[in-house]
Amino acid sequence: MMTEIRILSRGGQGGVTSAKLLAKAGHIDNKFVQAIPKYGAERKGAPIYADVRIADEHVKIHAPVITSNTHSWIILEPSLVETIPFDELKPGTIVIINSQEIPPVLNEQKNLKIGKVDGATIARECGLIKSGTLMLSTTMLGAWIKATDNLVSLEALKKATELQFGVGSLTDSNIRSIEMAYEQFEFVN
Amino acid sequence: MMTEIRILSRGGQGGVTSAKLLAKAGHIDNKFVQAIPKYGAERKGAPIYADVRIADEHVKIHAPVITSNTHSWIILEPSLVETIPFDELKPGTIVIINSQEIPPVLNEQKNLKIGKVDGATIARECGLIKSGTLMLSTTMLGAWIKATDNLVSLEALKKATELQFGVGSLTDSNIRSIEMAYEQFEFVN
Amino acid sequence: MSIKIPQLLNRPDVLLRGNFACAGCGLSIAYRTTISALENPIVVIPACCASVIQSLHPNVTYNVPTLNIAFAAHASAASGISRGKKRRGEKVTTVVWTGDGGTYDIGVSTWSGAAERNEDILHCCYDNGFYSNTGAQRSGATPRGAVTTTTPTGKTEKRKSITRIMMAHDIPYIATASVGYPRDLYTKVKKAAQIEGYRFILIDAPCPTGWNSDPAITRELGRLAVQTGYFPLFEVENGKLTFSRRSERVRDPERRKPLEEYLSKQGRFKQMTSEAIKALSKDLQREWDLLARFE
Amino acid sequence: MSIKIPQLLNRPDVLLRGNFACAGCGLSIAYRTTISALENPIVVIPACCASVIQSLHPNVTYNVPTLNIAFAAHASAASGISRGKKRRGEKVTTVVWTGDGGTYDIGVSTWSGAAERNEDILHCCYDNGFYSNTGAQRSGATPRGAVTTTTPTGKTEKRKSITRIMMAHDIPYIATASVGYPRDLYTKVKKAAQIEGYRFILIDAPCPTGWNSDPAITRELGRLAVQTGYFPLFEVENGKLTFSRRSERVRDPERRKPLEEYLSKQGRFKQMTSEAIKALSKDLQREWDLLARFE
Amino acid sequence: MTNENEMKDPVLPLGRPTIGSAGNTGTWRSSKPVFIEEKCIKCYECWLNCPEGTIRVDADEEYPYVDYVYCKGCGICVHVCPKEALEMKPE
Amino acid sequence: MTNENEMKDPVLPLGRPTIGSAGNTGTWRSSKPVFIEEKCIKCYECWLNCPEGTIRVDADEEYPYVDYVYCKGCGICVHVCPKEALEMKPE
Amino acid sequence: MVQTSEKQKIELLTGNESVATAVKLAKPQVIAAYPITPQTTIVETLSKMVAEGELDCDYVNVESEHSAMGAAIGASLSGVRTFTATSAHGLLYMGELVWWAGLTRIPIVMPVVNRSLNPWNIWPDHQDSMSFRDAGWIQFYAKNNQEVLDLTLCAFKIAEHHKIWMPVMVCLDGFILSHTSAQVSIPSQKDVDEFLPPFEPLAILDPKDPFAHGSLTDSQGIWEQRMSLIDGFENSRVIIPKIFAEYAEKFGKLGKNMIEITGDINSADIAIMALGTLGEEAEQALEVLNEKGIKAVVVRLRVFRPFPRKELITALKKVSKVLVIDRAVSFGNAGQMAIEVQAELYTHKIEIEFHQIIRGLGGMDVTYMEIAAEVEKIM
Amino acid sequence: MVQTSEKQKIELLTGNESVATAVKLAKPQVIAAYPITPQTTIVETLSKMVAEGELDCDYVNVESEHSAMGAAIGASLSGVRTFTATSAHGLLYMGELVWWAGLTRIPIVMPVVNRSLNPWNIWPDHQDSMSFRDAGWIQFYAKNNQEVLDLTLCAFKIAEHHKIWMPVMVCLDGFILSHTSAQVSIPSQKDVDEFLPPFEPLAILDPKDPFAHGSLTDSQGIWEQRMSLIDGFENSRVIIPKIFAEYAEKFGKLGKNMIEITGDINSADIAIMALGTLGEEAEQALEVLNEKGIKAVVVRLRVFRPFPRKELITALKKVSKVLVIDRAVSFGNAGQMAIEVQAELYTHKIEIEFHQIIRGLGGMDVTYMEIAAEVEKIM
Ligand SMILES: Cc1ncc(C[n+]2csc(CCOP(=O)(O)OP(=O)(O)O)c2C)c(N)n1
Ligand SMILES: Cc1ncc(C[n+]2csc(CCOP(=O)(O)OP(=O)(O)O)c2C)c(N)n1
Ligand code: SF4
Ligand code: SF4
Ligand code: SF4
Ligand code: SF4
Ligand code: SF4
Ligand code: SF4
Ligand SMILES: [Mg+2]
Ligand SMILES: [Mg+2]
Repeated sequence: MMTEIRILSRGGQGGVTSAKLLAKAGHIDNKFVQAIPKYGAERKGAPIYADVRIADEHVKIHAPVITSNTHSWIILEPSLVETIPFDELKPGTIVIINSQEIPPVLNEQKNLKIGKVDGATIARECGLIKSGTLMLSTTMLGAWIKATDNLVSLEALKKATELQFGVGSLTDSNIRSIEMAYEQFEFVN
Repeated sequence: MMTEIRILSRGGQGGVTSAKLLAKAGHIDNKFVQAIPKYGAERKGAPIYADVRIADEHVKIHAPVITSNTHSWIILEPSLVETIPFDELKPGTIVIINSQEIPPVLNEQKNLKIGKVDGATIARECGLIKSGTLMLSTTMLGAWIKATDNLVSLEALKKATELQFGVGSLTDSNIRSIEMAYEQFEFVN
Repeated sequence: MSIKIPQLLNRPDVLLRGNFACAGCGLSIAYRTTISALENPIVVIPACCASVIQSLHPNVTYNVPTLNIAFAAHASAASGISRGKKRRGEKVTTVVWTGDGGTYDIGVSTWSGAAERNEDILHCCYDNGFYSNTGAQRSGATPRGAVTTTTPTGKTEKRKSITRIMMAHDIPYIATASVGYPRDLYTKVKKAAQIEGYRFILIDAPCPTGWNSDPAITRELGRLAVQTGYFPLFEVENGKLTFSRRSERVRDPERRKPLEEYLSKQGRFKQMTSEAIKALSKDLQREWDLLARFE
Repeated sequence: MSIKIPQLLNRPDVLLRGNFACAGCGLSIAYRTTISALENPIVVIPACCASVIQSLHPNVTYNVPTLNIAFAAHASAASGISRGKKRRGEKVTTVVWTGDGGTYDIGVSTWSGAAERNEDILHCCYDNGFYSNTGAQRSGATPRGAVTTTTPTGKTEKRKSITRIMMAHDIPYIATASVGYPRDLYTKVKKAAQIEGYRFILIDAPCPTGWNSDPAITRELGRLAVQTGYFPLFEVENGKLTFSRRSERVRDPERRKPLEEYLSKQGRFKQMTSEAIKALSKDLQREWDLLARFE
Repeated sequence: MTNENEMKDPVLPLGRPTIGSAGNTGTWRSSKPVFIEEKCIKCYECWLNCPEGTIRVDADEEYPYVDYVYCKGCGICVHVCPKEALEMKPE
Repeated sequence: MTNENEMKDPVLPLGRPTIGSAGNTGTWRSSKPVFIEEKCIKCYECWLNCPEGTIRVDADEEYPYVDYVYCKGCGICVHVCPKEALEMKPE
Repeated sequence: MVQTSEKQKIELLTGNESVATAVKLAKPQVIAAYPITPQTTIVETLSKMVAEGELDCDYVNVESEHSAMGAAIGASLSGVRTFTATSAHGLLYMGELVWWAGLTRIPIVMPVVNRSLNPWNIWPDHQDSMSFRDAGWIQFYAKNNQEVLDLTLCAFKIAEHHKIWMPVMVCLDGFILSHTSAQVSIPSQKDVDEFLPPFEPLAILDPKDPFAHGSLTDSQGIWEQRMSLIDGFENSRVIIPKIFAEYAEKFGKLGKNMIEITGDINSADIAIMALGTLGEEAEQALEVLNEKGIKAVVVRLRVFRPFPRKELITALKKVSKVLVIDRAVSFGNAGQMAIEVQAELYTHKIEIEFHQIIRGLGGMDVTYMEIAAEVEKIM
Repeated sequence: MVQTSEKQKIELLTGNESVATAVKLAKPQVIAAYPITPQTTIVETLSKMVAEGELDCDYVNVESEHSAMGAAIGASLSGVRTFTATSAHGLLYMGELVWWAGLTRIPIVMPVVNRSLNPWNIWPDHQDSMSFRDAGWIQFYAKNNQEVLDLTLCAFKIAEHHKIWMPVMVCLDGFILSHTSAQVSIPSQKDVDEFLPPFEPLAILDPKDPFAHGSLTDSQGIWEQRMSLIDGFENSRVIIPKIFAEYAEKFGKLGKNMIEITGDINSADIAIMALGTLGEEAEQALEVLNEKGIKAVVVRLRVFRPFPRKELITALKKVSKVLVIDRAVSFGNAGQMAIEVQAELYTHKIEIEFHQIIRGLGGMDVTYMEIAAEVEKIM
């Protein structure tokens, strides 16, 4: 079994870290994992994506995930929802968005499982701001775990977060945001 | 028919020019020619050699002359006679030396045709001195033409000399030295 | 000669909008100001952020002829262009546009050779004090004490004095300028354009991404660098140095803003101890003193 | 500190006799004098006559550990050696031994980088003002007006001021010396050896073959260069320049021997018109004036 | 294929100047500069200092405006305006 | 050959210091420096300036002499001797 | 499920972190490197390790790659273990010294994080390292991050083996490996210390025993050195598998051979050949092909220099078709691997159906599905 | 007897003088070069021509080869005919830009005076140019001074052909050709002007019509350019022989094909393959072999890039044995030409007895007698 996840964000928001954290959580859960940031030449602020693979066996694939195979999408930056190739997604694909409202284009996708969480507010509440930019790397993963019915464990994600940020208040804030997002996430269809 | 000639000298004495001049003379005589300076990393003053091929057809060989094939040797610097691999020379090979006396090692070579000319004195008389060094490039060729019974013509050599040094006193001096050497050369055996 | 904005408003943009630069990028300001000042520029760009912000083939955001070239080949490629265009009888300004890495480090031989031959080239170096394109590694331009990804505990050597090194090449024109003062930059470029031979302009160009500074204060950082004496502005014409007005004004260290005001606004200086700041101050003052010898 | 010959007589030769150098080679004198002054030298040699005079593998005439390396890699290779030997706890003097081509031209980046890092290296450049090894082509060190095989009608650009360029790198020690005065050279090398960091010594080294001069007057040419003001001798310690006695003496142009006396003894200057000589004189005086600013 | 005319032409590495080569970089923004005409004195300082060229001025003597399609929202224009005629607003 | 001991060792590019690596360079000479003991004051200026190291001195306080096997006959020693204790003679 | 052993810990590492981890375990004393995407994080990670005292080593912040390799050569000859790393134009810019190190036998270990050449492009293909296949360097191509670590550690031991004494290039696909995190099992320092003893120089610049290295050499001398280099490669054909095997035994990870065969070659109809990650991607393609009833195997050259002739022929003899996928081109001829495999097949008169394609230039994605489709096409 | 014609004059020229003479006739407007033995006399001769006004051209006295090629690229894109020349380490030092010129299609003509690589050695072998056989350059190897001149002149026309538009390397053996004088027939300026019209740029840096050359390019863009380069080489396979033929018709010297066959291939038992002067030396060996009753031919690749596949196969089909003599090695595998010839034979399933040897490295002399002896050995 292999789960392929794509994370959409802007350079600087934490999408790449998010992918790493999710992979690390999978690793802690004794899964085989890959975190693949797709590097472009873009600079801070440009849209980027990162892929995660979580599998029961060693992953031999190195190409980026094939959109028609994806299991779920995590959207840190709501405007990027426009860039999803909805036609290619298989029915039941999960799409999680950081937003208070579901954007119209998502509402149209009847075959997909759409969910939302107000990650921005959560991150802000938890103080996850660096030079004016919200750090969303952990928050949205909390939502994803809820959405996927603990495809990796919350415990593992918290552990991964601690490994990433070290013991201290930063980790605490992140963990709080994970928990809040886990609580607040909801599917809308 | 191909004639292979090797010229021994010290860097700075004119051995390389000598080879070029001889080839040029052959060229003027409508022969096919090659002049091959063997470049080492040595500096001014070190022993060097240069080869000439004169042939009736286009020369396809690019390797240096093979000593066992040589037709004649021209020795600008008498002490270099020691470096000749006499064992390898075929009988009748001509060896011409710039010297008043035939050095003992040459005298022993009964199978070779040995000749001498006092090129140094001739060059000096003709004023062929540059920064204290005698320029022997033309002189010894005069002797060689005599020794080989005009294997290339004296005329051609003079023409080549003129092409090399331009019209003027330098050419005149060189031509004089050619003529003198042609006159004075003698086989000793 | 002073910049009149209305004259410029209707010039076509040299750097088109919708490019890859980070928000608040100092290099972009430097490029726009410099290249707009030139008639018929042909720009040579080695590897650096400037080779990235032009965006992806087959579209580019530079609106002037541009030759992208290997990192260490800027001034030589420009030599070829400058010679070729003269041969063709076309009047152009051949510009080398490099980062500090290309000028202070890997490309020293190429420009030093071109300077010795006094090629007809305007060499502009936008200086952000490290390799921003590859993720903030140290360069020869990195000041003592600054943190980069290859000097994680702060650089232990002083910043190379590229302007004095240039001066020792006896080229006809050298200037420093800053995105803090685009008018001054523009004026200096205009002046340089009138001169023949190898000319050099060093442009302080804050990099909010790598310096970890607020993009909105790019101009302010440029100004603070001058006002604190961190980055002196001057011109050297045929060997004679003249401090520009804004630097002349802070020649007396007493009249400078405190260096900390500049440093504290940038992540790369965050970890500096007061001792480290003192060492940096000393480097800076020494540079002022050495420059003053050329007045 | 002055050279005492008897002390040296019984030192092993550093350059063994029976080598490939031309008779009367200035480089050989420079090398012998310099390397004899050092304890445990390890010498890095890029492409140049010095890489040829050592003769043919498997025999060499350098009697000290020598690394031959690519033309533009001298100071970097030396950086590696110097670091490695420190790691191993071995005390050596890592020497870069280059011609002017390696220092003024192709290798500027490599030494400029090493100087910026202040690597513990003694960089010696024997300067014959062109590429003697490949048959007398122009280099950055070729003086204006000199004929080389790539400037058949005389070089049109001035000689690069490598010492001022070095000075702008703010390294701890710089000196010029000449095979005309081996004792002075020796003394400077000894002093340099005591200092840590990047040190540079430029050595005027006549090349009878390429200059088309009498091999016997190699020392005399070295002296004339100093006495005519063509090649000023000085030291720069931590930025402060001191003219050496013999040059201090001819600081006043009036007290110099006529430049022609030096030029006329060399084929490479034979074709110079009096105008060309004047232009060269002007270059030289300008260099004196600029150097004097660092006193 | 021995007919030279039928042969393919070389594809050279030539990029042509194009606005928006990097896409609509306005989407990179999280807040945007908003212009307050009343306060503006047409000094064009904002124009001069905008890294992007997204402060537009149609002609001399006219008010500047922002090209929101590409403005990255750096805030420099706001910062440099002497009259507070620009202010940042969240998207 | 799978036995490592039987494998050939690398031939490294190492040259060993050897007098006369370029051959007997004395043969390059067309004239030679000759020493006149009476005039010599043992200042060793000749030794200091000889490019070749062919002015030899066996010990302090002894007279210098020429190693003719390698002396290239440049004439520098003659030129630098303050006492004309050396002179060039044709070979 | 992820296997763990007592001795080794498994961590999530990018390919570049795998390199840095291996280097730290190998304890070089001098590192000289210059940043270039996508090698950069190797440089940065090592800088940090050195700055934080985790790695007791001089890090030389050179001003270019030419100088990086220059410093590496100097350091190695000063008698210490030496490391550098580069990519694409960095490799080209140090090219002169890459040859210098190769032809004069300097045992440096250098990962090349594969990236396409100009015009500027930062994404992976093999044009960079392939263009140095002549230069006297041993070349490894890693298929995943584990192999990156394993091969880097082995590289030191192989480079420094006294019967080899050559530089080694460890090639890893840029981004695909360098920036992708995956699980890597990391041996303990103690075990590595056993596996890789301290640097023992064959020649060292030493004032007490002077020599000149690389001095002017006549034709005969060059001939001898070149023939010795050929011998050295012959030696390496024997020693490399031995060291791989020793490593495999100790750490249970790396395959023992210079080539890796995945699938049952005895029953296979076709062999797929590809380097680096394309090799592992091809392994995945086998599953697709299997479903379609196509019996394929992957024959991956883990070692490209020395070109593993014997192993290759032993394998290819058993199939009737081969598809070679090159990620680089020898312009004016064909893919480099395809050319060399054909030449080898010719030497051994092995007649099989030969197919070659070029894929993935400039970072074009190559998926296992595409590989499977290519195979299908020719079945 | 030496043939002369009215239009051409025959002079005694060294290989380097042949280059310079051809360049003078081709009238480039910018030359940028850096001296290195044995290329030096090209540089010197051209400097002199420029200084004396014989050649109306800018000579850029760059400070290194990296800059020589940098300046050449800039000059070419400024819209003028451009020339440089180098050798050995000079070629390596400019390597990054050699690739730049190759992959971005800059029509520069560059003789490489073949010389061995390090440790220092100034004598000829083909290691230098061979190591750039991948780099997107057309490569010629000249057998004698006449061919040096002929190929150099053709190189300009070929490089600048709008369906090719690529740089061309003309390789000539150091010293053996570069410093050896032999007769060369020189076409008149008028004829050359007809043969080679003025430079007509396909793309020119022009403020009136701006573009960015070589900007950052995504995978797709790189893929297209690489495929186009492959097409360009395909085009050149057709165009090169046409231009050779045109030249031959005009000047009656150069052979018309990318390969030259000497001897009667229809009756031959063995083909000898060698590049450059070794090829002509092998021609001489034919006489020796003939005396011994051995029917041999020389199959010489005058053009190595594009690799002349069709011509090669047409020729080798007719013999039962081939001996390939390489003057360079792809260390860790074999001689480069041998590898490529084998690959080609494999592609076309041509079974002949294949022999390969490496000779002449570091300037080792190779005589026709030695070549003949090698052939005898395998007959
Ligand atoms: C030969 C070579 N080495 C390294 C690189 C990688 N590289 C690209 S840009 C760059 C740094 C440029 O620094 P700088 O010139 O200061 O410009 P900035 O990135 O700061 O804009 C580096 C190291 C390269 N492209 N080529
Ligand atoms: C990359 C490279 N380019 C060119 C050369 C050829 N070359 C060898 S030595 C030399 C000139 C050296 O000049 P300099 O440093 O002044 O030393 P000198 O020959 O005068 O002793 C040149 C051009 C080379 N070996 N390597
Ligand atoms: S990294 Fe710095 S210099 Fe580069 S584009 Fe971003 S802000 Fe500008
Ligand atoms: S050419 Fe000049 S520097 Fe070189 S060895 Fe001869 S005299 Fe010395
Ligand atoms: S800077 Fe402010 S006042 Fe000046 S033009 Fe812009 S908006 Fe108006
Ligand atoms: S916010 Fe920045 S990009 Fe936008 S208009 Fe203002 S200065 Fe320009
Ligand atoms: S220089 Fe003259 S006096 Fe002095 S030691 Fe030599 S020979 Fe004697
Ligand atoms: S002639 Fe020259 S080489 Fe001979 S001893 Fe005197 S100085 Fe030395
Ligand atoms: Mg920078
Ligand atoms: Mg020199």
